[in-house]
Amino acid sequence: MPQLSAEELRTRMRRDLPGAVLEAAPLQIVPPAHGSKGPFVTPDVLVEPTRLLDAALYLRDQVGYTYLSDIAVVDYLTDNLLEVVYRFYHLDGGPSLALKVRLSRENPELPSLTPHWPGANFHEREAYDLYGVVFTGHPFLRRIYMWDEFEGFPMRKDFPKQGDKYIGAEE
Amino acid sequence: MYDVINHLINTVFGLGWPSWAISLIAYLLVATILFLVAPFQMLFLTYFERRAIAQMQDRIGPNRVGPQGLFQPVADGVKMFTKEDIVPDAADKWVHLIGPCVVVAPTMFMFAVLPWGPGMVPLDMNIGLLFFFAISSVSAVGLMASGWASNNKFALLGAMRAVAQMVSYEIPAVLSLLAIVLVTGSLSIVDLIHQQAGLFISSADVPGIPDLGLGWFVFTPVGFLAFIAFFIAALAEGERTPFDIPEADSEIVAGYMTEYSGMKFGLFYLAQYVLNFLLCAITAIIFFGGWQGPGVGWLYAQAITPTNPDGNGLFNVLAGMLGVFYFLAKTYFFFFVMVWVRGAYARLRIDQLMDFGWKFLIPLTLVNVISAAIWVGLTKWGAAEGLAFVEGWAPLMRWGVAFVITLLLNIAAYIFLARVYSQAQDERARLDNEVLERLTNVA
Amino acid sequence: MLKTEELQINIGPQHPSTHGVFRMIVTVDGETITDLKPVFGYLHRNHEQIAEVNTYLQNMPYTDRLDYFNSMANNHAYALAVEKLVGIEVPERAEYLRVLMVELTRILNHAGALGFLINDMGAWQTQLAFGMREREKILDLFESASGARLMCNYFRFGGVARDLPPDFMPRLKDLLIAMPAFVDEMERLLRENEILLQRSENIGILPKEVAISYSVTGPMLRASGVPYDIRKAEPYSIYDRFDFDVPIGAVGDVYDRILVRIEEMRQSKRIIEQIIQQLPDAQGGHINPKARQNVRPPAGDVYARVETPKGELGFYLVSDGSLKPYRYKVRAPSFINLTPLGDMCRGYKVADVVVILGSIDIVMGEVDR
Amino acid sequence: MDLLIQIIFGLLSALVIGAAMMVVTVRNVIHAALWLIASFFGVAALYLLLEAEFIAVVQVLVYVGAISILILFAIMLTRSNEGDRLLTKYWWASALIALGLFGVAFLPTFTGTTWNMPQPTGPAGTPEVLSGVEELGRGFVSEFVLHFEIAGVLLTVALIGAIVIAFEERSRRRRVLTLAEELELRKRRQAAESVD
Amino acid sequence: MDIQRGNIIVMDRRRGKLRAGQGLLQGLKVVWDHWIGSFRKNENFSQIHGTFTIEYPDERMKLPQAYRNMPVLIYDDETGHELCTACYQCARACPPEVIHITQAKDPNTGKMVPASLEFIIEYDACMSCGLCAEACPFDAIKMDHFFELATDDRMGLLQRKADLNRPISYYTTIAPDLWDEVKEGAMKKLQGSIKRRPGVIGIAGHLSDKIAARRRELEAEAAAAPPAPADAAPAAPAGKLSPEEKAAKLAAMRAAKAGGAAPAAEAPAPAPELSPADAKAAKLAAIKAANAAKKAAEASAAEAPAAPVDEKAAKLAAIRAANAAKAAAAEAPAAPVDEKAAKLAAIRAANAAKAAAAEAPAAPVDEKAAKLAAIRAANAAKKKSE
Repeated sequence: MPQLSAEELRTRMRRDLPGAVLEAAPLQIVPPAHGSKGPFVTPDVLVEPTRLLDAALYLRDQVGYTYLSDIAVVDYLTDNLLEVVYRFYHLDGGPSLALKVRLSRENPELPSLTPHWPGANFHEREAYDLYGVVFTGHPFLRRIYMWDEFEGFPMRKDFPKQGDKYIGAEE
Repeated sequence: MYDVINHLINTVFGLGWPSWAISLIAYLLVATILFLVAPFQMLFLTYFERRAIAQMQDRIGPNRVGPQGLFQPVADGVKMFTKEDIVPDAADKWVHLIGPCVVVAPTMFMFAVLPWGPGMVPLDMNIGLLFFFAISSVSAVGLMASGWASNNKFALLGAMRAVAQMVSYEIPAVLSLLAIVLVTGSLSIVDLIHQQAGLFISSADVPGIPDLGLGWFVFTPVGFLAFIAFFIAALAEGERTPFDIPEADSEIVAGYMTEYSGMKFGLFYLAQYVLNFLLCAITAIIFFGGWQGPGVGWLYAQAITPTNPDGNGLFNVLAGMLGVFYFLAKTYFFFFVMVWVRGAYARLRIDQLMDFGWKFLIPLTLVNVISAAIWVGLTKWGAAEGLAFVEGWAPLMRWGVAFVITLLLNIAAYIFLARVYSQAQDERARLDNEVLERLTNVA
Repeated sequence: MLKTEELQINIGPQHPSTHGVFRMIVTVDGETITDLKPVFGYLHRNHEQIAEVNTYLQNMPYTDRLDYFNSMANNHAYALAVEKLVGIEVPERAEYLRVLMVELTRILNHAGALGFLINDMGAWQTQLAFGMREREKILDLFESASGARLMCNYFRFGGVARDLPPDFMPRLKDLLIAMPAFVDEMERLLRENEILLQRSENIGILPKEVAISYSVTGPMLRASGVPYDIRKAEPYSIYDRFDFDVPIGAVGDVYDRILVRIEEMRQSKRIIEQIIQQLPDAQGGHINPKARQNVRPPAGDVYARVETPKGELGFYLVSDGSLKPYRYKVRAPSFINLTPLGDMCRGYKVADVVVILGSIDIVMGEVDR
Repeated sequence: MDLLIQIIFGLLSALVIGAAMMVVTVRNVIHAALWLIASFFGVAALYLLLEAEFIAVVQVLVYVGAISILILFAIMLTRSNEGDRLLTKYWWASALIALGLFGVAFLPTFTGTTWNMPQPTGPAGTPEVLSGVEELGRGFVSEFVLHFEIAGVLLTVALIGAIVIAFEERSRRRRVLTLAEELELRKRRQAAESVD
Repeated sequence: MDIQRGNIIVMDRRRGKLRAGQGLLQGLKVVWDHWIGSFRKNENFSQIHGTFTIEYPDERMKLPQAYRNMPVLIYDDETGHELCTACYQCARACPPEVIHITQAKDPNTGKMVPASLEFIIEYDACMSCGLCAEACPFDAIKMDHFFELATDDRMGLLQRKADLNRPISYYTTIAPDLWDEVKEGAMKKLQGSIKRRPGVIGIAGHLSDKIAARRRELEAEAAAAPPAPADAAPAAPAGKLSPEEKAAKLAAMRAAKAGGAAPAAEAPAPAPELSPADAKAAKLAAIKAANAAKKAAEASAAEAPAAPVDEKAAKLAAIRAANAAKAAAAEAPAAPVDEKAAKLAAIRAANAAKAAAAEAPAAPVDEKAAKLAAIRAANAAKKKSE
């Protein structure tokens, strides 16, 4: 059962993929006005968005974490960025390794993993549908849950929770 | 029937009507009775099927309307009648209407040659069996018409499938009957039943054996294989599981019935269940002796006394009742088997269905026809047909040799075909080597 | 030569065998499928955003509604995630109760899934009725323990909602007497049946490498020949205490998926038997008395996953230190297992689509979320 | 009895002729085929009226059960432009020609037949012989063996011809590969390349 | 990968070499066994044969004690006091937020009292998760076993306190063990909150005998102790009356007056007698009353979580109006114009009664009365028109 910690991965990737790993800045999840609960530092490896594909393939081919389990997007509104979390597993078992990518909320764009992991297909479409992250190189990047004409990205924190053009503005 | 009515009108009432009027009345009366019997059969069969299949699934089934839910089909029928009759706008109105009628009518015709009991046959045709199957093939026209007229992809697809299936499975059905016809040398259904009197093997021709009415064809190797093949073909003709592909709800919603509602839909159901009843009945008649059974012949023998050569009334009636009982019991047993099969199996795919019919069932029945020829040759023919060597054998010996030969031949054919067929299924399966080789070489 | 045209047909959204509101745009060449695109979202209710406005405990009943066949397993995954985030200890007895419930869930799910699969092949509900019968027994047990049959809402942070009622164990033991008979019977109905073999053998093959690259999970992955079971690969709860085997398939077709599911029911029964043996010695009550239900976890993120009957169910939680999760992401097994549907169906007949879809065993509540 | 048969005969003839008229006049091809089936049925009923049961049943079995289905299948599988006006401007000319030809063909029959045929007084078993299956079978393999064989060969040839026309080599017929086959193909191609 | 405590088993796809129908026969055998077995009932969980069906309306499954369907409020049988103290814990725990509580106030001091004035649960949106019952520190909210809630009236699923109240004796019939576990603590806490409840606040509203008893008790206390506390508190907790409700009451009173009867506020109304001379006035009053009643009923259903007593008043007014109209119609030998007016009034009264019956989820008795009134009014109108 391989036990590779995020720290070890970071050092290995620094060695093998120079320039791909970024230093993770602490995140301020809620605005300080609401009573800050302290900054949040991620232990996972933060990757330069343009080098994501290299990092993922490195993880798959060099480290052996072949199984892409999950892609999650988190909207950090106060830090004005979107974080995409890629979670990989080794088929011999053991805990996961995560790659994180931070994007600007205005123009989130990432290389798609679908050509290499077809299983990323629906994950990426979901991320596009709900958060508006554009995956370049995705074969069929269309909305997956919402209808095609839907405007806006409903899971973003600044999406109006109440009242829109479908329900009506009063509520 | 003619005699009874003639007696009633001309003797009792003394009206002196001409004979054609009387026969017209007789025919109309019989026809009316049959037309009434058919829907009642259908009603009972639906109830029977629902109850039986529910019990196979550890349920109870309909038990609310009437005693034990007996009137459930009546309630369903009332519902059918009162439902709105919807004709799609794009449908061909007239053909849409004619379709179900053409499907139902042949099933009613088929009752004409069905013997219910000893002497109780509406029309004893000397080609009754052929008539039965000729008429049954007519309903394919109705299916086609209704599928086409509905103007719906699913309906047309379902109709095409239904017709293809019916036409394909008519061949094994008729071929398996052909074996029996070879043995009996007659196409008359009544004659067929009479030949199944006696004990165990009718053609054994062993003197001194009492008439137990058990000379059913199913007890011969030829008859058994024919029975298996025929029953499978009957399942396909009656669109029963595992061959209910024309109405496969998981693929093509309801097949040719998709665009029908109300009583037209009910007519399809009527036709289907009546056809199932008839198929079960014909199975019982051809392979299981129809109304033949222990006691019927004996009762008849009791009826005939020196003073009364035509037979005693009471014993005649008793024999008739016993015969009808045997017939219906056998028929319902086969319907139960149909339900049983429905309870146990999944459905085949359409190409697998065709494969099975053409590649397994038809060769099997062809072999069976050869077996039947051997059987007839050994047990019936003699020097006149070029089989002089059997002349010297005792009847029992001839019968025994025929039994063994046909049995071995049929078993060998069955195992051989089963192996070939399952190998073909396996080969076709995972990787298509031919295609792969071609494509590899192309590259 | 005979030529056929390519034709596009819609299967669904309202169709008897799409397991809910699900649409497949199928391109066929004659009867052979050249392309299939799944379309869904008809049941989308933005579950993840609902979760963001609820407190952590309030989300527990909502996880029931993801995969309504296996609410216990969903609860387990969510409880594990929150406990990991907050750092709550779970007493031993509670762990046993949890595993017991989840393994019962696995049996009931597979019983139902096999029944529905055979139904899609056109059987008239007999297998389904048998499966449902066993399922109802297990649901009776769930009802007596948790109060509800489907939406159990039984797990709490640090344990389970209440201890087993006194009549639970005798009934469970009765059930374990019936279970082998039921599984054997199911196998007799399914395993040698020629019709079923024709319909399932070599249909919808998903080769091993493809299965991995498609991130397929659960029985589907194992049927493709990958012995990856989270209970073994990354043992959570107390799964490292039980002996059980991991069944894998040789080919990866529908038939293998059936066989793997049948065998998993047997293995689950083995685990339950071990639980019954070990339960009386287990320490602690049904819940950690120190655990607060109205949790306020520290800022951070966590990913916890369990092996539900359908595959890997993961919860990715981000906390901002308040009472409500900042981000709540569900990694739903049905959703991801649907990804290879189009590729799996290519080259097969239209009638096979239904069977392949049935063999994936999806629940639309989880797919659409 | 005779009167009844006369009436039935009249009705049936009307049905046959009327249906046949509808076949050639109706616009929709499917409707025409259905009318044709009705006409076949009428003919079968006429046979039945003549107490030729076997022929009647065979008429139903072959024409109604098989040939008409064949026609319907053929129509549905070949989408033609339905509903075109089929009558030309000079339909009366073609009608005249057809009538003339029919007359020429019919004339010898008309003149050569004695219409006042006496009632058949032969042995009562005659129709039995005609429709008895056993006799029919014996006839096929003894007296009419040549006809029977020729018809059989002809049909077999037609069957083989149909298969030849419709046959396509299996490896060419399959255009869509399954996932497993694609994978296998990729492997084989790679193997072939590495050999080269 | 290597696996601890267990093996990897490759599923055996091997089957009989020859496929010749053995599997099919096996399947038939299984089904046959079930068919044979189905002639007896299945008794317990260890059997897989036998009929399992429970013929529902005739026989019912025994529900386990822990079964939870919809939340209900429980009250003490002896004193009639509700256990609920309006602490809002359940409302906070409720995931779909369907619990709405108004806390009672002491009418004299205006202070909050540990009792609920109104308690509403929207059954139509409730998801039966049972978190409210778990959250309740006073064991006042419990999960009911009654599950036949199907209705075509969705608004009827908005359950008020009067609909939610169940006695403890009822709860002990469905879940005796669960109650035994919490009984002591719950009763102790109840005694504590009873002490802080003035007057009849906190007693379940429909228990008029308990209220009366409590009131007598209080009167006795008041008689014993000179400074009388809030014994004059009305039976209904004093909510603020909306103008419509006031109008309804007024109209009802007017109608009653026109009828020449002076019914007591709480007692069931005696049949109003009407002299022909007063017919017109009665009609007018009836119309007005009907209108007002209608409005009041609408208002109460739509906006305010009104006290049940006010609804009753509205209904009462409607009934009275209907009676008046009937009387007028029956006795006044009036001109056609009057007839029309009478009919109109009758119809309106009927409508109002209907509206009241339909929109206000009321105790069955009240509904019946309203319906009766409506029917009577309709009959009267019919007679008149004939």
